[in-house]
Amino acid sequence: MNPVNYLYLAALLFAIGASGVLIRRNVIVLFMCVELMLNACNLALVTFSRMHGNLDGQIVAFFVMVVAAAEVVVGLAIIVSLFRSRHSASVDDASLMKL
Amino acid sequence: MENLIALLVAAPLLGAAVLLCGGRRLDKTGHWLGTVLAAASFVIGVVLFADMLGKGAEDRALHQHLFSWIPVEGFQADIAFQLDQLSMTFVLLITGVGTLIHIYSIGYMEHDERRRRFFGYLNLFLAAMLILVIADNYLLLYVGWEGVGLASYLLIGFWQHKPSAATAAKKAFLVNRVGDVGLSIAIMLMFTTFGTFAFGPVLEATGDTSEGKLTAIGLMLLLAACGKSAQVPLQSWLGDAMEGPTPVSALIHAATMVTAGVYLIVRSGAIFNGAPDAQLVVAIVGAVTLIFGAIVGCAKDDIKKALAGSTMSQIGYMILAAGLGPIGYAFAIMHLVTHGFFKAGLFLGAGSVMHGMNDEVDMRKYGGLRKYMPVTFITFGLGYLAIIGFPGLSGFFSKDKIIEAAFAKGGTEGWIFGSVALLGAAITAFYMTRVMLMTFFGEKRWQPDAEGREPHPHESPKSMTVPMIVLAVGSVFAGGFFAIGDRFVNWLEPVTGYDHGHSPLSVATVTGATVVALVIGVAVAWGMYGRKPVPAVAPRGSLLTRAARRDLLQDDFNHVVLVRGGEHLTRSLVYVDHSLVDGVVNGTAASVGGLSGRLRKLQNGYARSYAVSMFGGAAVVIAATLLMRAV
Amino acid sequence: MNVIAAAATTSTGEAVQFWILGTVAVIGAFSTILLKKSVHSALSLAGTMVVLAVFYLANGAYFLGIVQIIVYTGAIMMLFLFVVMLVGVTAADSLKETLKGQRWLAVGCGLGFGILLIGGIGNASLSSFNGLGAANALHGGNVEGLANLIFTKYVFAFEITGALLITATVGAMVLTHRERTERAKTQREMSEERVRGKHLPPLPAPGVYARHNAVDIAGLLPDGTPSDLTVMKTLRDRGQIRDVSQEALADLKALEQRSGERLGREDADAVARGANPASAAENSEAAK
Amino acid sequence: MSFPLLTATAALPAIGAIATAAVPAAQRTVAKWVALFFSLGTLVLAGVVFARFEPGGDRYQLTESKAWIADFGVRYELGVDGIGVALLGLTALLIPFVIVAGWHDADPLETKSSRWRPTQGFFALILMVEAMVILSFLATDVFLFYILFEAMLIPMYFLIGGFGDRAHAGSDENAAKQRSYAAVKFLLYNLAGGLIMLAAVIGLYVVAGSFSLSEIAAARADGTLEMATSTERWLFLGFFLAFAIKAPLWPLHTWLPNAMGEATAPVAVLITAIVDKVGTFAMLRFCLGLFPEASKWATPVVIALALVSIVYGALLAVGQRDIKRLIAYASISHFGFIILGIFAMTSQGQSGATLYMVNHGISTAALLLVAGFLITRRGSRLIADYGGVQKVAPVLAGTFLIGGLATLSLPGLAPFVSEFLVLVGTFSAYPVAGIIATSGIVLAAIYVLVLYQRTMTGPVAESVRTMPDLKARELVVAVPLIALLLLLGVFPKPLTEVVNPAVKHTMSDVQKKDPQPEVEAAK
Repeated sequence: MNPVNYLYLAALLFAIGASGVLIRRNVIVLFMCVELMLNACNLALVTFSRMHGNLDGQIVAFFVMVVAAAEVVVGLAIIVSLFRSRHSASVDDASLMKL
Repeated sequence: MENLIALLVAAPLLGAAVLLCGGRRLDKTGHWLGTVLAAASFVIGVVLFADMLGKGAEDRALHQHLFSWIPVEGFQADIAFQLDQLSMTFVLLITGVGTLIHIYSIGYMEHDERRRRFFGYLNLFLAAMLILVIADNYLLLYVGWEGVGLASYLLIGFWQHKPSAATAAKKAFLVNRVGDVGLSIAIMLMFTTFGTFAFGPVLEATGDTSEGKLTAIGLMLLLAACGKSAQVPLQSWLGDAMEGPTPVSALIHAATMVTAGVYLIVRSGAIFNGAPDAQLVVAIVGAVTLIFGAIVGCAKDDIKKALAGSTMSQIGYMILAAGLGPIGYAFAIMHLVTHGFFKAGLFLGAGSVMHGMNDEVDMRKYGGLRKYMPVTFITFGLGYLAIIGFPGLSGFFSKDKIIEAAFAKGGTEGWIFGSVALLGAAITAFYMTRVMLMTFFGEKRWQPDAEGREPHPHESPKSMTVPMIVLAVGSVFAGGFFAIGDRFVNWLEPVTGYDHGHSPLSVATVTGATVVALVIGVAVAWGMYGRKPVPAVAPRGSLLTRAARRDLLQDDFNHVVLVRGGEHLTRSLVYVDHSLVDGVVNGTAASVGGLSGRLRKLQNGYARSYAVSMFGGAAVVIAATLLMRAV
Repeated sequence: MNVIAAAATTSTGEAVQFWILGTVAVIGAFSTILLKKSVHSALSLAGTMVVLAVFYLANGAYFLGIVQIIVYTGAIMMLFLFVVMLVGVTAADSLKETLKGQRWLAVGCGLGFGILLIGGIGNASLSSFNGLGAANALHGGNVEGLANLIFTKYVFAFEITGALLITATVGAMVLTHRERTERAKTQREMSEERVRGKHLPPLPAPGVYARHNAVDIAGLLPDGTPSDLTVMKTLRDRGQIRDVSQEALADLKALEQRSGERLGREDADAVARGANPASAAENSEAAK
Repeated sequence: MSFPLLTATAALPAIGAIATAAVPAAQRTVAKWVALFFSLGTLVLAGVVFARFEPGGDRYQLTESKAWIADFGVRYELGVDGIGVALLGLTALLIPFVIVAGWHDADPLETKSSRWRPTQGFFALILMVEAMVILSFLATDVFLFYILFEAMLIPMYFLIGGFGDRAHAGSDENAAKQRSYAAVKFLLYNLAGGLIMLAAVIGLYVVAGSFSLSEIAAARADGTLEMATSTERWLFLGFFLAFAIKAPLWPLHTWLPNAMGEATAPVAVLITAIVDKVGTFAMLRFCLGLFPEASKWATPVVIALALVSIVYGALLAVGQRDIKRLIAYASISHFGFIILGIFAMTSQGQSGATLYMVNHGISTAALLLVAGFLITRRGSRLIADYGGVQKVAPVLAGTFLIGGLATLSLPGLAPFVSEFLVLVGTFSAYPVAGIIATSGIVLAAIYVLVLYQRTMTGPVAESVRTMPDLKARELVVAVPLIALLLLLGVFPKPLTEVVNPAVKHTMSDVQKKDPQPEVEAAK
């Protein structure tokens, strides 16, 4: 089997995650979708590193994970405080990005 | 000696400055200061005159260059004065009559709390008028020209609380401005033609240019003269100008300022000599105004307006004379001077009458005043005799000369002008007799005025009568003094030149004709106003009379055509500016605003829809890169 | 399978594994974005991640594979679940789209994007690949290799990520920390407040006068109307109160009906009127 | 490197602005005195510049030059020629009067809070404008000039929008709406012009490879710089449009009446007497200096527009009901004269235009400021609300009349000199245009005298019966201006001999000679 299939899978997952971001209103699910996209990227990176035969790809994936962790921490904190302020977890409620 | 010339102007200018800036503390003494400075200017004039007489005829002209005023490349305007015989004549007339009228005003304006300012304005006028006549170039003359206009504006509107006065003042200034346009265009023409506008160079160089140019310049100068000297078609302001205090009417609107036009034309004689057509137009304007003013004068019941009409017509004589060329110049000035005497006298007399009749101006409410104010009666009577040209008095000589000159012009126009002048003499006799009879003869017709004050006519104080007497003396003897042995002509000859033409008629014939005309005029007037009593209310009168009462409908014409038309024009322009010109601007703004308002709808604030556009953008980018790769 | 082999070639075993687990991963992804309840989404996402971890291992990234399981599936997803708990497990958000055209745009973009990516990968010439064997072997193993890189080439980036994590932690604390706006009430104050307040007696227990005694069911007042006071505040805030008063009343009514039929009509009325608060309550409600 | 006099002259008011703004909120009077002090200091420095300037010397004197944005050859280049000196003098001279006249205009009606400091802001902004205007008169680097030309708008915007005329027709909020409308219109209108100019500036750099006037002139002289005719014309239009809006030239004038009507009288003076002069000044220096051929090509159109401005502005002034709008339209007419003189391209016309800028500044200042005193007394801008003021406040009426007479350019007052020069200059090149322009004389008389008659003469209106006459502070403003008008009317030589050489240079830029008088030509 050609490991390129991993890449196809990654692309598929990424696209799914992205559409999820666009479709869902619940902030938490939104976040999950973002995580999904990140993971898709990681898969791609790992695959590439395997193809090129050096570890840098894995290093990057590693960093992605770390950053994702940080992001999730902050993001969830934001969600919590958001939920506290307005008793809802829907992004559409925060439609303040206009005059 | 030259350095004295500036002082001529400086004295009254100083007076004006002090009186106008001095404030209330000068209210007590201001009028004296003004009078003294005017007199000082007169004295200086006399000194200069004496000095001038001492010299030979040719080198009498004095010249004083003060400083360079506007130096720009070819355009060199100087503040420089030139005092030759012509200017000298005016200087004496202006300062002399001016001083007298200052004295008169002390009494006349006694009860006016703004008397100080009045004297300030009078001094300002003197200064401006002097600048006008002693300027050595047209631009400086223009300064004086507008200066007198300003002074006349201020003085006509001196009683500004009267709307009529304010309007009259404005009208005078505006009509004069129209004339000024003529003067300024004339100056520009001179500059483009001769490269200068100083009297000397311009008048010498007239030979070097085309007649067309000269005609253009001449006509423009004539326009200016018409404005200042109330000649048809710009005469309409003079009648209303009588709203001003009577001394003002006497000084500005009879003796001096209104004659500036004559001065301008005589001064520019060389130009007109080079442009016969322009000269002819001048003569025609003079002739027309002569008759026009006379007719108006016949119909007015307001004594001052009647006199104003007469002034118009007399200046018509002068302009006519000036339009005759070298034959007439000297006589134009001569009539100007004598007219200065007797018309000023007449106005002062009228003023004194009004003074006695608590400011009633309607002659139909006078009558039989000779018993009550003898001095006024006598002086006024002498003035009257002088103006109608009673043999031996000033008017007789000056007017007679003009009529002769008119005939001497030769050709058909000579005949026409001559007979017009004769006709004018007859009408003059008529309306002046009318004034005389209605005012001083017949039985008294006055009733209590609006406040029920019964007027009790009385003679005016010395300060008023003395100047009247002096002027009366002048109006009796001046003409003779000038005419005997052609003194005046010889005096002016070096400046204006003289050529006494070939009259088809003998001097005696003309004189006889004049006298006949005069007799007829007086007789008709006696028939209409002397024998039967004058009705206290004006009869309806013939069509001509009614027209004449309305200044021959000139004002109505102006009102309908210019004022109304102007109002409509401005109103429509305001609309255009607001809706059209500004409309385009605001329209642009509005359309931009609307567009952005629509675009704003895209910013619905939902994070997810932003995300969609972002994601779509990313997709597009990828597609683009792939396409690049593919190609 | 040994390191070198696993890294260098793709065995049929791996192929089989890929096709099975790949399907699982895709299903997981789909269920993540399509399930109503966020708990379910979280769980299916966790599934997908586990599958990815396996794929890492298969790709010779042992370290990452382990980290994936520990950090992601272990830590991050748990964090998600905690938050879901906080926000409300049962709060199911409807998938009905509110923004006009949003869904179709989203799907369109997703499809287009995916197709583009796949197409891109497809026509990129990636046929040749040399496995990780050499690279891993170089420092004697994947982990050592990574460590070697991290602490030499990428050391600064590594340090910075450390800083980033610290910042994130602090940030999270700051964000979630609730500032006390007023002084905490002392017990005395609370008691006084209680005495002054409307409810002198202790709050009623849930399920009083009711057929159920579940926490989320409001107790009935004597007149048969439910009182929210009987339900705990959290549930009230979440709006997770079930109201059974109406069916309870309905049952009561049916009971009377039957008893009325069994006894004589008029004394049935008497019975009904005489001793039956519930029916009285019902009448009063009818009157209302 | 000698003492940078020009920089100092421009910097002093800027420093003054900062100092004024820094004065604590409570000490309003202190702020006013600080502002006045700095403006007077600037006047002194301007006097020094005027004294140090030798009319016979090189074209640009007291030059300074520093590299600024080296990559684009933008230099901080200052230099002053005769025209610049004249306008510098005008600006430095008028600002103190503006400040004194506006002494109470920015006193807050009610103190909103302890940090509420409109007075400081007002005077600081005025000084800011002064600094920018002065620098723009001194800049010999196109880019530097452009930046100032635009930056000027910001303080002006706040002055117009923030400190409206308290004597407005109608309710407060209505007035506020009007004011912000005027301010925004002013800003956008001028900004639009500025942007077009920016394009032209960049284009110029692309073509000429430099922003420095002197370098471009030199390049043009030794023929290294060849502009294609079309390019030159486009660039000219880019510059000219901006200046024509600022000037303002018909039909781009509509922002002026709004701005001047809504702003307080001193600010209105700032607009029409000082800031707008930058536009005409720039026409003379940049349009003619940089694009002589294109200027000559555009002359007929520009002259036609100028004539329209003259007549149109005057007629609209006659039709106005609002004193300040009337003066605004009168100014439009006068700007027509200035532009006419510039594009007549005769030395009389251009000297006249330059003098006209100065004289119009002074005369309009006199008229507007006195009108402002009148308006603040009565609290209305409508002519109809007045009447017979002359009887209760003779001094006010007198000064107003003199201001008006200056506006209708009565001989003996300064504007006459310039107006006549412009007319002669135009007439000698384009007789018909000259004659049409002369009609402006009559129209000016109409609007001034009608204004005077309706407000000052006639029976005393109820509303003005108790009107006080001019106070000391107001006399301090009015009297010197009038004295100046008289002085420059009788003895304009100091100005002309500074201006003439500069005009010679411009004439040589456009390679034009004065038309010969017919007689001399014949000889």
